[in-house]
Amino acid sequence: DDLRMSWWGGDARHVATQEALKQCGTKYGHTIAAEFTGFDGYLEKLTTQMAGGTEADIIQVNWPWLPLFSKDGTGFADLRSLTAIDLSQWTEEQLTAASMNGVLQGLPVSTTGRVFFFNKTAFEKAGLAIPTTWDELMAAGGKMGDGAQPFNAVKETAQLIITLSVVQKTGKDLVDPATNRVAWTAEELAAGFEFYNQLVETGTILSAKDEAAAGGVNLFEKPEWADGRIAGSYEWDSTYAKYADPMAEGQELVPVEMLTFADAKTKGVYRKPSMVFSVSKNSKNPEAAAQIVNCLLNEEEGIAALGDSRGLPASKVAAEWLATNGKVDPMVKAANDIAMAADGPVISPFNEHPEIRGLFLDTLEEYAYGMIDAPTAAQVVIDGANATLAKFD
Amino acid sequence: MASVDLINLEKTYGGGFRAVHGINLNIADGEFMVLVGPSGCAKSTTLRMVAGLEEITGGEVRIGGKVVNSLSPGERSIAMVFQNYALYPHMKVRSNLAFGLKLAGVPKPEIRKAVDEVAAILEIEPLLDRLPKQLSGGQAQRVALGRALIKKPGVFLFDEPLSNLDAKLRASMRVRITELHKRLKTQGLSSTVLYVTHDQTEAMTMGDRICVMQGGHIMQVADPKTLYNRPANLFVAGFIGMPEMNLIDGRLDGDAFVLGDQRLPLDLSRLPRRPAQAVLGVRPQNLTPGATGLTGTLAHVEFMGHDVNLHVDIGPARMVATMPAADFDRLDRAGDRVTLTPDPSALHIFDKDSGDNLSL
Amino acid sequence: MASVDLINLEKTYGGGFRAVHGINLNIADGEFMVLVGPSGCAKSTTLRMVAGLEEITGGEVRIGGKVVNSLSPGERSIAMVFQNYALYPHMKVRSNLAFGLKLAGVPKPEIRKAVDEVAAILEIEPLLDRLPKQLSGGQAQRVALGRALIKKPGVFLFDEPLSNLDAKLRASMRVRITELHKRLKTQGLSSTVLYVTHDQTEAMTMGDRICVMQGGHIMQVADPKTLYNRPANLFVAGFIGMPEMNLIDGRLDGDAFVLGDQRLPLDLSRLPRRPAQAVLGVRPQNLTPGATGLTGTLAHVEFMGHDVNLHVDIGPARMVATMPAADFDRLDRAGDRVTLTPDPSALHIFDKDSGDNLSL
Amino acid sequence: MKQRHIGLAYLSPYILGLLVFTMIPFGASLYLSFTDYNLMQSPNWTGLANYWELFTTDRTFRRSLLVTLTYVFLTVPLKLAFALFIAYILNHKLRGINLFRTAFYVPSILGGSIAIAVLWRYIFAEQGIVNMALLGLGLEPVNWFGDPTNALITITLLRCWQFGSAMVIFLAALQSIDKSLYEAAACDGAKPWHSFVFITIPLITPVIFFNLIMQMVQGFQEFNGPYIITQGGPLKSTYLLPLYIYDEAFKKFNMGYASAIAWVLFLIIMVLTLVAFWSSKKWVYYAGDKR
Amino acid sequence: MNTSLGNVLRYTLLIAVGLIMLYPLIWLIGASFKTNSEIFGNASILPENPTLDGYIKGWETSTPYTFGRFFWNSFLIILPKTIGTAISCALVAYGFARFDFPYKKILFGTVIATLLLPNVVTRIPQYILFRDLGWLDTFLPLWVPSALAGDAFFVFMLVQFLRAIPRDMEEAARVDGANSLQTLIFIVVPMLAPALISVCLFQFMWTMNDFLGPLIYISSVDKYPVSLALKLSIDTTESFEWNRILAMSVLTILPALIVFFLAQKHFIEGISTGGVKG
Ligand SMILES: Nc1ncnc2c1ncn2[C@@H]1O[C@H](COP(=O)(O)OP(=O)(O)OP(=O)(O)O)[C@@H](O)[C@H]1O
Ligand SMILES: Nc1ncnc2c1ncn2[C@@H]1O[C@H](COP(=O)(O)OP(=O)(O)OP(=O)(O)O)[C@@H](O)[C@H]1O
Ligand SMILES: [Mg+2]
Ligand SMILES: [Mg+2]
Repeated sequence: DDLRMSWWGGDARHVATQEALKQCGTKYGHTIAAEFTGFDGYLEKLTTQMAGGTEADIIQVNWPWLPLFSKDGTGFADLRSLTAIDLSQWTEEQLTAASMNGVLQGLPVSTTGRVFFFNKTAFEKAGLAIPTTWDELMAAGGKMGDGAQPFNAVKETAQLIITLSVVQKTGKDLVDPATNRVAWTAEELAAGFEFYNQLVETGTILSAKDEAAAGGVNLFEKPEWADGRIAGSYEWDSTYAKYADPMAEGQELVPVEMLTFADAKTKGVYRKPSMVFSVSKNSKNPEAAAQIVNCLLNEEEGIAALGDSRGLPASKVAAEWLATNGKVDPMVKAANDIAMAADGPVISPFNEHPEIRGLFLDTLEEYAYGMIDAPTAAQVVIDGANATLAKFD
Repeated sequence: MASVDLINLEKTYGGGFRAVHGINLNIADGEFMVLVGPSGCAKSTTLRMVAGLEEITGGEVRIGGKVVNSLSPGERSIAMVFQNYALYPHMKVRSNLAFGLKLAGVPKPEIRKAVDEVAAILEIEPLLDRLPKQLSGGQAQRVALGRALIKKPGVFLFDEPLSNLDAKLRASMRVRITELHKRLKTQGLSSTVLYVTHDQTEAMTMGDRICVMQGGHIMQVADPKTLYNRPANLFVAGFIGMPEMNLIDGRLDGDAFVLGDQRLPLDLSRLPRRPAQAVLGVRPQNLTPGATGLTGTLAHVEFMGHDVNLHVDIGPARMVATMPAADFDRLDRAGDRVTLTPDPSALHIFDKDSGDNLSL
Repeated sequence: MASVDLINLEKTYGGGFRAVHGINLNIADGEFMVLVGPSGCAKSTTLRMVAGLEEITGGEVRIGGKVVNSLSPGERSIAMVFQNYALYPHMKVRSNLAFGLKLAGVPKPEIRKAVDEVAAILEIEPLLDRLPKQLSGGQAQRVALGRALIKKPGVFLFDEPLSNLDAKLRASMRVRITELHKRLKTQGLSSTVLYVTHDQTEAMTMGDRICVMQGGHIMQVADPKTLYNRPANLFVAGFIGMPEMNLIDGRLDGDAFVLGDQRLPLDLSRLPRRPAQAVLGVRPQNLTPGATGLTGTLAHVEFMGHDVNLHVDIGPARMVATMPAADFDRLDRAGDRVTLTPDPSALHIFDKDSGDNLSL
Repeated sequence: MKQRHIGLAYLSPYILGLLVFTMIPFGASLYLSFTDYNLMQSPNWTGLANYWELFTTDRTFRRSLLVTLTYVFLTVPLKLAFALFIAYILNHKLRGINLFRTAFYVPSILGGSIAIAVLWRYIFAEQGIVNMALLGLGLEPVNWFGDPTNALITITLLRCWQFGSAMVIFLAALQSIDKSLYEAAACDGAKPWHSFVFITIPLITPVIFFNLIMQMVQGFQEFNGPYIITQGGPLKSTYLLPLYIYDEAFKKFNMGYASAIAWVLFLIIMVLTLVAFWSSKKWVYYAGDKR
Repeated sequence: MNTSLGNVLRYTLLIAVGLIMLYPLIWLIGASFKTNSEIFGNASILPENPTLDGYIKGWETSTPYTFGRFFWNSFLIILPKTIGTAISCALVAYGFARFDFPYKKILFGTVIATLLLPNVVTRIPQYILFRDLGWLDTFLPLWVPSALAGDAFFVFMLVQFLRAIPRDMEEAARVDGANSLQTLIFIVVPMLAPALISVCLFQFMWTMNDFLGPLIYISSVDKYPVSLALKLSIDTTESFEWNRILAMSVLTILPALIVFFLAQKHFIEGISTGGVKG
């Protein structure tokens, strides 16, 4: 074996990727050792390997991990210096999102965005139309019958709902790229927290405490989701199948346009590369690795074999090939279209920096449990996020 | 009143093994009864049924005339001294003594008084603050005794309480226990004792009466002297006496006992019947070297201090004769021919088949 | 040649405790030497130094004339029988016997032969395929003996090999071991024995010579008869003999021993000196009821079968007299006044301070 | 004497392992606790800075330490009591006891398997078994996972439920108690619970002590329970120190800081272990000790 | 005596508690025969439409290897690890329990101390150590430390056991001419056998369940042990097949369960020789 590639995933992705590696390997005369596991523990393994300088040549990296591994753009090989890759298949926005300190550290494999899924059947049963604005959604709160909620917002989802509301009202992402500091004022963020509270109080979503009572069950594992007693959520476009599959016979899940406020400045879509392929800076043969990456993402052998096992491809040629060859689930496509079409500010990877994300979630939890009020919560998040951002100056 | 009566007492263990075969035994109030017998003869089983530690599967146990079959040990007015003493290893001697009273809710000052009293009787005052492992065997034994005494029970049950002690200590504890029993009796405290041992010296020296058991049956109940001088059967004869009674297989021919080619003339007129196979019984102390009697080869001489034991091989049988060392000075005569003359008044004839002593 | 010589042998334990105080002892080739003494007197320590199981901290051990201080146990040509037998619990009897030979690399057929031989001698052939836990005490004892025998060692070391057996078995094993020792000797096999016990009956019956120890010192080394009849000091006198020798504190006044208000006239002419405080020693067997002597209250009578033991309180002292049961028929005379007449030829006078027997 | 070296020779595998596999990582982690190591760049010596921050400004550490201590002091006695109780019952001769022993060991075999997370949800969820039972008794249902004070209890109960190894050790100890002591107690008039309190418990104190130490050590290093059941929440009420160390090390890449926390935890366990050893002289009864 | 009433009470309690103990296993087994949508849809133990799908597909896996391969890998780790642990811990415990030597107390102190440090923070230095030894992607890091008596728990446990075994047999063996190693092999080990069985069993179960070790040190899929293979397809960000994972969980638990049942007698006796005396 002269090259190694590591990734995480489920069965379908494992099978597809091994096949793609075989195809691309044959094409370029390389053998590529596959190292793959489930998601659990992948970060630890990668971290350990990175610390020991033994990471694989080609690495599937979660987008939010980029600032961890490559604070100043030196964690991985600079992909712009590798000639085998056809960078023209990505937009400059996509490449920027995958760069650290201006150095391209990974190739976006797919672009994903959060969209609204609603259980059409449940709304029909309640005699309500599928909401298109926040007000309509809140109006449905308490009207779904037998204690059902029209919507779900737990943990990250709740945080992203708050983010969405602030973005829609301010038109700004959390982080101002110019100053590398939080772009929102405390009042703006506090309004976001209060909006979340409003959702709870209108019976649109369950309170954090009631959610936790179930024991941190994933939404798609909940019987209430399966039978329509939770009638909607705000999820990644690519996960449509995960949420649609467990639904009971006769229930229909549909992706829906972004909900907005009347005074929204933007739809505020939260769109980002879902994951990137990086090349190790310790690779003995980075050019060969680049060939393989390019093959996987931009050449027919790779594209055909990988299919949509990593979501809808970000590479233009791949997206087109899949579309023309009908390899895409129409519902996923519909969801993806919504995410792609909507407008919004560029999302900084710092949104998902573990320290900032952790702080945001912890503070939200305290707020949700009534330990602190919205202005305090907002101030805590902003101060904490700025402190973390300062480390990157 | 704390007589103990065993009435058709039976014990069948879970596996179906019948350990005690319906025995009957009456122990009078204040009597010191020794249960003796070889290992496995169900002495402990019997005792434990009296104590209430073992379920009774047939018959009755009465204590003071009252059937106690269904009472728990704590309710039977008994106290037990175990072979290994079973002192609570984590409690000081004082607490060991006090435990029963404490459970019974006796007030502290009274417990204190009782402990001091018992400690005085047994001379263990200096030991009260030690742990059991800091006691010597004899001391532990006395504490175990104290634990039984303090309850002032109607019946004392002992299960081989001396068998873990060395010979010297055993001898002195033997005396101590018998004296204690007498003292309690004179003080008017009911103190019936049921004492299990497999050591016949203990049985002989301690018991008012002795009950010899074998295989779950009672072989003989009698006072020590009767047991020693008039053993009812082969088993008792062989079991009681030290060194063991010589029991020699042979047959009766005319008025003589025949062993191989040797004849020992006997007075057989007392015998109620003549057994087909006879066993001659004679204690080592009743054999003296002499001119007539049974002749054999001296195999071995044991010097016992005051006495010597002569081990003599007569044909296939080995006989032991005990005599004062003064009478048999030389110890190195192994290989010599010796003739042993039995005391005619101390001879027993047993029926080999039934085991009965015919000469009683 | 497997004589054993202990020369100024010392043992100081890690903690600084001096267990053996420079003892000297010569054991001739083929001799049966018994080490006897109360618990804790360092018998085992001494034996284990001979075996090589305990470091020697001073002096020498010689076996067959050769200093063995620095040899490992396996190299000393010794075999040892442990108190609890220490049979290898996971090996069959056969393997237990064969283990030493196997380690020594003896070829299989030879081992087999040796095992069969030893098994025959000890009559344990039927047990060869059992595990130790399937053996009775006496059987286990014989296997342990076999394990020692099979090595044909120069020296046998025994550490209280019989103390875990019951009285009857102990008696018969005693005879068996002494006979075996004699047999080996007649077969010309060197078989020096060093035998540790705290049971004086064993010491008396088994040893060619007995070494009495106390507190890490040797008190007397002599053959059994001498030890019994002429104990060198109070300790030996009290230790040897059953029942124990009566040792009564008093003083010498003119030609009499005075105890309280009683005088016992004695022939004191032999005494080399007159001690300030004297102790009178007389064995229970040498006391008979009579008209003159020491008078006291009969506290207790022990019926021993052939004999009875009279326990008599004379002033503060208790004396025991042993006599044939025939001579003392009634057992229930506790409380009576009794006069005990000692045999004048069997009296000992000890100096209370030094403990020496002055009447030797 | 020669024996000295023989002893060390038998230890040689351990000493080799200690020098190669234990000392180096131990030393390295101690060193790192004085640095700002972030895994991706080489560490810089920062002296006591990590420790200073830990004790002065780190609120999470303080809260987490408090939670950890609560957890340990809650779980260890409960688990020991439960394990002892079951062992006591399993110590009787009953038909099929082998099956029961195996059954009771099953939770420990399952370790951190997903089945356990699922089970715990069924039991403690809003409409779980426990709440049904409470309703049945006419009591208010409890929010187990959602209420900060209750969440820790569910973790505690999980660990008590996995009592297998402690039980096995207790069982062994119980089997070795001399039965005649119980009989003596019965003759002294003791009821079964008297025997249990006055005989059983004191006699197995060495094993209680052993289990205590082992459970304490395990308690302080508890990770899986909260990880699979509550992920540290709600409101960090189950955020045990090992979780915090893990997050700092592998989520936030503050390896230097994580090492410092770990070493503080190490010292805490060490001190408690020493205290336990010291106190054991007062309450542990060792049968095997010399007089 | 009211033993029968006591027994009824005991059985009732045992069965009640036993069910709580067994519930997850029963659920696991039941769910492994369910279809995916049924697993979380209802709480019943019995599957409505039982299917072997989980087992069949799970056994095939998404790799070029079947689950059998992963069992074999686990075996390749467990075998040397267990044997090595038993041998090395026996040697070391023998050294601690039967000999005096300088620094014994300190050395024993290190045994306890290694139990106390959370291993999260030693993971990276250890990884770098094994990298420098060239042992990455081999089974060596997974068993060599254990084979050098690295598992303090076992050393501690065996020392406790040995202290409770009288030395007489060992002395008898020395008189029989055995040196200390022969004594260990022929006498101590057989007597320690029950304890050693317990050690092997614990090690077996813990190794079988260990996930993080293999995850970090093994990168080639063909070397994955079952613990790792079990989580191979769990990607919480995507959908995945629950029943396969549950089915394979059942298979993974089975060996430990069988081994425990068969060995539990020795296991318990084993500890009781040492458990009593501290
Ligand atoms: N729990 C039991 N189950 C089955 N059989 C038993 C039980 N306890 C004792 N026995 C058997 O009952 C018989 C009598 O036993 P017991 O203990 O009463 O004898 P013993 O006379 O006290 O013997 P020892 O002198 O050895 O103590 C023996 O054969 C023994 O094997
Ligand atoms: N390892 C040791 N360390 C310190 N002192 C010891 C040790 N072994 C024995 N002793 C002490 O040395 C003395 C002699 O002990 P030893 O075992 O030789 O006595 P013994 O005569 O064999 O007694 P017993 O008849 O009880 O076996 C005792 O006081 C004992 O406490
Ligand atoms: Mg008995
Ligand atoms: Mg000794």
